[in-house]
Amino acid sequence: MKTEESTIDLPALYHSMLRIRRAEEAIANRYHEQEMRCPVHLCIGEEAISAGVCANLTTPDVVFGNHRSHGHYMAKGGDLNAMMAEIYGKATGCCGGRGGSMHLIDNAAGFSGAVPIVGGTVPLAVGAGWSFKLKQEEHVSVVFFGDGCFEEGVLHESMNFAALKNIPTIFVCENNGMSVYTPLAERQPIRSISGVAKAHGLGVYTGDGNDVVEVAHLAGEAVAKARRGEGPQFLEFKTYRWLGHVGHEFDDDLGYRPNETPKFREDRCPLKRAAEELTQKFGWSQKDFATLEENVKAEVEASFQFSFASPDPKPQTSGDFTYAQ
Amino acid sequence: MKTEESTIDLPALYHSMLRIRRAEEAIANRYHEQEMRCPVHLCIGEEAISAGVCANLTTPDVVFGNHRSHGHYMAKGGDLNAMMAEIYGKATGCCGGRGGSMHLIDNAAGFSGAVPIVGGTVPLAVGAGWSFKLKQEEHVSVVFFGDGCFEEGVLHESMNFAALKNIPTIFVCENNGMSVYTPLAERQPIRSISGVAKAHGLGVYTGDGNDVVEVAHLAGEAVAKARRGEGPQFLEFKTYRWLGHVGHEFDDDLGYRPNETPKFREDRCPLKRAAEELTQKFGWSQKDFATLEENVKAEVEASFQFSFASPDPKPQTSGDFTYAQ
Amino acid sequence: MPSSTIDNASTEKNIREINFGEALQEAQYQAMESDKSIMVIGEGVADPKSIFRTTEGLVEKFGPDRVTEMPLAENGMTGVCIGLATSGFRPILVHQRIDFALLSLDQLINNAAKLHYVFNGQVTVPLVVRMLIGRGWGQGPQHAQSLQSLFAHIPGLKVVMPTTPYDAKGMLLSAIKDNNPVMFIEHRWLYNLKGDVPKEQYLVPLDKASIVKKGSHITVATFSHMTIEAIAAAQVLAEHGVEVEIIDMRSVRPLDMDPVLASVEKTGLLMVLDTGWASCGVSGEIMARTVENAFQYLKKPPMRITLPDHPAPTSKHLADDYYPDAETIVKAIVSLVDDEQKLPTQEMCKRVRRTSLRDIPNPAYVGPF
Amino acid sequence: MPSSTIDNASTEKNIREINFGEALQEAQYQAMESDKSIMVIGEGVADPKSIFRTTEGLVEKFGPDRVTEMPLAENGMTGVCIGLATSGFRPILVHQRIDFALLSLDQLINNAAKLHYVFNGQVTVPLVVRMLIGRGWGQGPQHAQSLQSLFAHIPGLKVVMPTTPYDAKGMLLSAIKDNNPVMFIEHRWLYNLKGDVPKEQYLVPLDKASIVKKGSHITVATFSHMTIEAIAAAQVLAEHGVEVEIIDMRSVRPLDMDPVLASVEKTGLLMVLDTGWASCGVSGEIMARTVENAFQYLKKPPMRITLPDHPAPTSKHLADDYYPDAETIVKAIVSLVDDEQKLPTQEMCKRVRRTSLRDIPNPAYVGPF
Ligand SMILES: Cc1ncc(C[n+]2csc(CCOP(=O)(O)OP(=O)(O)O)c2C)c(N)n1
Ligand SMILES: Cc1ncc(C[n+]2csc(CCOP(=O)(O)OP(=O)(O)O)c2C)c(N)n1
Ligand SMILES: [Mg+2]
Ligand SMILES: [Mg+2]
Repeated sequence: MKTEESTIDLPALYHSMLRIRRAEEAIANRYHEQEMRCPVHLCIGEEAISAGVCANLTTPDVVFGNHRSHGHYMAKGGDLNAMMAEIYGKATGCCGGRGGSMHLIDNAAGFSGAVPIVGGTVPLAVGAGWSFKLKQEEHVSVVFFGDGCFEEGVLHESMNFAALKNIPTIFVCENNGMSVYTPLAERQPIRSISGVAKAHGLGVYTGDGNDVVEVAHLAGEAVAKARRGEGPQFLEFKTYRWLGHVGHEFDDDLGYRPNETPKFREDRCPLKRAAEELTQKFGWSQKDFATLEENVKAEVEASFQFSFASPDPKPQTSGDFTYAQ
Repeated sequence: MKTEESTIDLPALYHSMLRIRRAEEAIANRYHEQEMRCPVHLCIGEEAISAGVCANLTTPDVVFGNHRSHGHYMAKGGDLNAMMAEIYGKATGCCGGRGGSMHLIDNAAGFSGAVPIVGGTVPLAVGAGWSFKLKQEEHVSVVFFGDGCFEEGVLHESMNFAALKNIPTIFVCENNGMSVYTPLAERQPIRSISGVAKAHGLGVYTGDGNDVVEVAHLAGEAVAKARRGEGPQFLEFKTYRWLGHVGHEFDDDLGYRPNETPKFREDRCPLKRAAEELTQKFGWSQKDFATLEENVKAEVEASFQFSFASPDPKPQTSGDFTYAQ
Repeated sequence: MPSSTIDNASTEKNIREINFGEALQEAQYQAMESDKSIMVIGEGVADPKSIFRTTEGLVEKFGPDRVTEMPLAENGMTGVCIGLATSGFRPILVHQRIDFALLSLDQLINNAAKLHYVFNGQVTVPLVVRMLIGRGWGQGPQHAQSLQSLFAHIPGLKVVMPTTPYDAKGMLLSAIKDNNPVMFIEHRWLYNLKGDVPKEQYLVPLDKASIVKKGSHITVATFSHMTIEAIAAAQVLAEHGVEVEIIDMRSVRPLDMDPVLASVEKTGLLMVLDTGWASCGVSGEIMARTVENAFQYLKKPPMRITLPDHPAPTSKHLADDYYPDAETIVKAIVSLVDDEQKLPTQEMCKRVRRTSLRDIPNPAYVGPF
Repeated sequence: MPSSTIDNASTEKNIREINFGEALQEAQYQAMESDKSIMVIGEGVADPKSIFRTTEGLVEKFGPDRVTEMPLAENGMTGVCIGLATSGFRPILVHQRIDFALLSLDQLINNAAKLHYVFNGQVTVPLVVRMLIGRGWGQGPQHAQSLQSLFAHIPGLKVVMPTTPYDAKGMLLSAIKDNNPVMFIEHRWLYNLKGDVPKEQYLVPLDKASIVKKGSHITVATFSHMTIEAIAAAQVLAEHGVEVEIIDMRSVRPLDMDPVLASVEKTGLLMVLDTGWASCGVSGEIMARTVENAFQYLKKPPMRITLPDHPAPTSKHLADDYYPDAETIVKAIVSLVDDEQKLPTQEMCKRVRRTSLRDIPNPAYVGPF
């Protein structure tokens, strides 16, 4: 994570993406064991957006997520053990088991929360951003959401208010062209999403969400602008969801994305692209990759072991925290 | 009301505006009697928009209003007696007294309803417009709303859907720069309202809402486009509300619109402007105006007499129509 | 897990066993065949999963104009459906979780519930809103609410919660025919429940409770999935001589109190089971109406079994006690009927106790939802 | 119109009579002086009418950053306030009518009520939502709803309805201090009610009912404006020897049942008065909890007085019978306590009958609202 306008640190970005990829692959691999008893919405294929945006944030900047937030949480520095334990419903989970995969939080890391009602966190991020402005702190708030979320009225209400008050909120639209199994064309007219945001008065950036360098670069500009007091910024990144909407499996068999073969996915793999650049421009060797893989694998595996070793929350604490003191 | 692309009929437009003006003035004059026991939001000063838009509609086209809908109702051909009786809470009112000034309807005239929740009728109009498209009828639906309504998420949801399905709905934004006593600048960033509508994929027209000829002309184009299957259109008209937000009085004393003197109003009076043109281009004499005034006055006065002579609804019918058969 | 079949068998020939979800699909399919004004609108109604297969085949048969995917815009699309409904169509709007409908309460409560009234009967709003109650497999606090009581507070709305496949089909057909906005609430755990359902169309009224089991010792008024739990509890209680009268309320608004009052007159004891929270909910409403109208017959204070007064936790460990079930009901009924403490409570509880994990509807279930 | 003053007089020196609206204004003013994190946000909070003067002077004193007009965007702005609340601020969001809050139930129910819970106590949502109940002068079906019971169904929310100026100030100060989302519901007809209010800050708890009048013959549990009507009814009944115990519930969630149960133990008779609808409402909830906990003391079935089960009509002629008042209460109490039919019901009713029109709070009132 960096403070100033970004000079891209590709190795760090790759590491960030790889952690997300391997963690989610491990979740997918173990999901069939029926021990992670909550819906999981995996972001495999979309890691560049989380990694590229969060690379421009400092710890006090806050990030809000949605139903598909493993990547957002991890890229912002959220505690992996606590996330994995949360998915396993353990007392050591980041919500003590109350939330599961769809509700993640790590206040220490500045990951201020994910909830699964689409659009639910968008105005919260604006409120948090406004708080920075009112306190005259130079932090930004960031909210990640999908192309489907762009249809919710609350997003437009939030953009209007953020623009009105010149609030340092970064709206990040992860446009994977899908809401569950419904393609964009059945939900929105042919016009640009970021065009609407621009008309609302936001600064706007669009880019290839599978290119982590591009994401990091555009996000760096947007974050710097917001920090300088130039108001809310909107980033739209085109990307592609590899797996089914929810769960651990590919769903090519459903036939709703007929063109999208394994090759289609591979061509768009943000890790593959970054790895090529690391090889070519940074001279990474096979061994460099292997070492990183080892480290990441160990970290991920440790998070599972942490979860398995963690205590279950007690049923009799189930009603705790209904009200604050 | 006309069927095809409009050749402006200024005498008819003037008549339409004058009816609204005189009816509302009469309401304002009698309001102090405390017999119209419901809030009234008068549109004095804004008549050109109702008159100009509705001049382009046929009876089967449907219009939806809001809290400030006397003008919309009258311009669409709503029964004046039934409106006045409604404001007086009489059994002969257009809602049998259930609605008052803020809930008006005249199905026979194609005025499909006004309700006071801001934004409440906007998606209804889209639904009605969609019904025309599904039934392959060449009618349009129209919804009138204010600049304040533009802030409600439901409006954006409605525009998105109307654009997606190419629905023949005309969105008419009566931009009087005020929501109650709060000016636009405290509610929306500096950017164009119609620019946002355009970005949503709607056809867009902006004009001077105090110039009935301009309104009629632009609305004529928009309605024709929608009828031809070119999808939803958005009309933004700048205008000015003469009286307080609610009630029968000027409220210059409140000081929230410091520049706005009686002269300011008169300069923007849509009737004055139309009258000048009638005199100059149509050769109307004092006597022509006087005759029209007489007719309108008689019609308005008759609506009061109708109301006074009408029976009160019975309290024991108060629960009727909670459910349909 | 209690028995997954309720017998509503009529004697007609063309009856066969299908499940609750299939019954819903069939109702919509047949209604749409008979009436061109019916439309189905929702997120996922035309996608490959077709709302857990309840809208399967509709778009293929009736085309995308009548079976329409919608943007994520619950309030706006509810308003659009109201506009369709006042313009001669009969839309069925579907929400995969009732929690999402919270975004649309403005249109439902301010408009759908009131337009017929305020416009003096000059418009009608024949709208059905299908809403699913999620449960288990870590649905968590925003995807497992059971919000029927919110809707049932509002005059102008009708609110129903069928339990059996027979009622699912018959009540959905009635809801579609009804000229009022009907909130049609489906508990996800009923979807695999099988039962006898006639092939042709038939109507089950939207304002009548159904006596599922006759009994003389205690009256149980129950809703939706809790009826299944009640039946399981009643079976084991019956083996020990306790005859429970089970009344599946079916409708939350209006409440059909007559069979409850008649039953309480006989049994003197009332227990209400609801899938939702207690506070300002329909369980208290039934108790209140019972004391208003049958006070003199009550031998003991009525009881209710509802969710505990907190949000649904996600972890299966925390959620394990969240949902009352047949065992809870057995214990509660024993506490009312067994003054002499002669019943083998432990044994009965054991008989109805789930063996599989409690966060899935049945042992065959494989996540995710 | 019943008496417009309730005596909550304490003996302290710096007490003077102000009205309900002024008490609200004073609470916000003083709280904002003591705590910089408090903000007031709403449509009209900084305009010349300042929410019927309840936010008067705030923007001049505390500036537009802390007293902020907002766009018409109820759901979004509720979310923004939640975001502020989880970031160290204590926002007070104001809706001129509770009906508008229906647009924001998603944020209130899905987020405000649940974030503290689901995030395991790691965030708090110290948010106050002030919402006004409209009544009379043709407010009509979308501007006169009394929706407290919807909110009170939801664990995680607190819901209060103060009646007196003293409680208005003390409970608003408590609500602001509270670390939970508090729905603060104000009946518009209370705004001109006068009462003794200390000048300095003080707290009235958010979970305690208040015994407004002691009595031994019947227990009346009541909310908000209905308390005023109950007091008027009780006065005339007292003159004929019927001593009504009036309990102003003050809080809808949590419900403080202890004084009700203690009173019913004494009187054996319960009547519940609510400003809203009956079905799945707080009136039934109080009845249910009373039978659950004090069944043996009840001599007769409890009664409730609520709005009729339909939307509010606009015309004063139709609305004339819509709102129950002191006369309704007198008649209902007589029906419970006067078994021997000795009370001069007609005469008592006449004494409490409004002489002015029923669609205005008092004869001095001049429309519009
Ligand atoms: C208000 C609301 N409506 C519907 C849903 C069901 N739902 C969950 S995720 C999702 C798709 C959202 O699409 P998008 O915003 O593009 O995010 P993606 O899943 O593509 O990342 C839907 C419809 C929900 N959770 N909340
Ligand atoms: C959802 C909702 N929020 C707030 C209000 C209160 N209200 C009534 S009219 C109005 C102003 C609306 O402004 P605008 O849309 O510009 O219409 P105008 O009154 O200027 O014609 C407001 C805030 C309401 N009726 N509905
Ligand atoms: Mg998407
Ligand atoms: Mg305006």
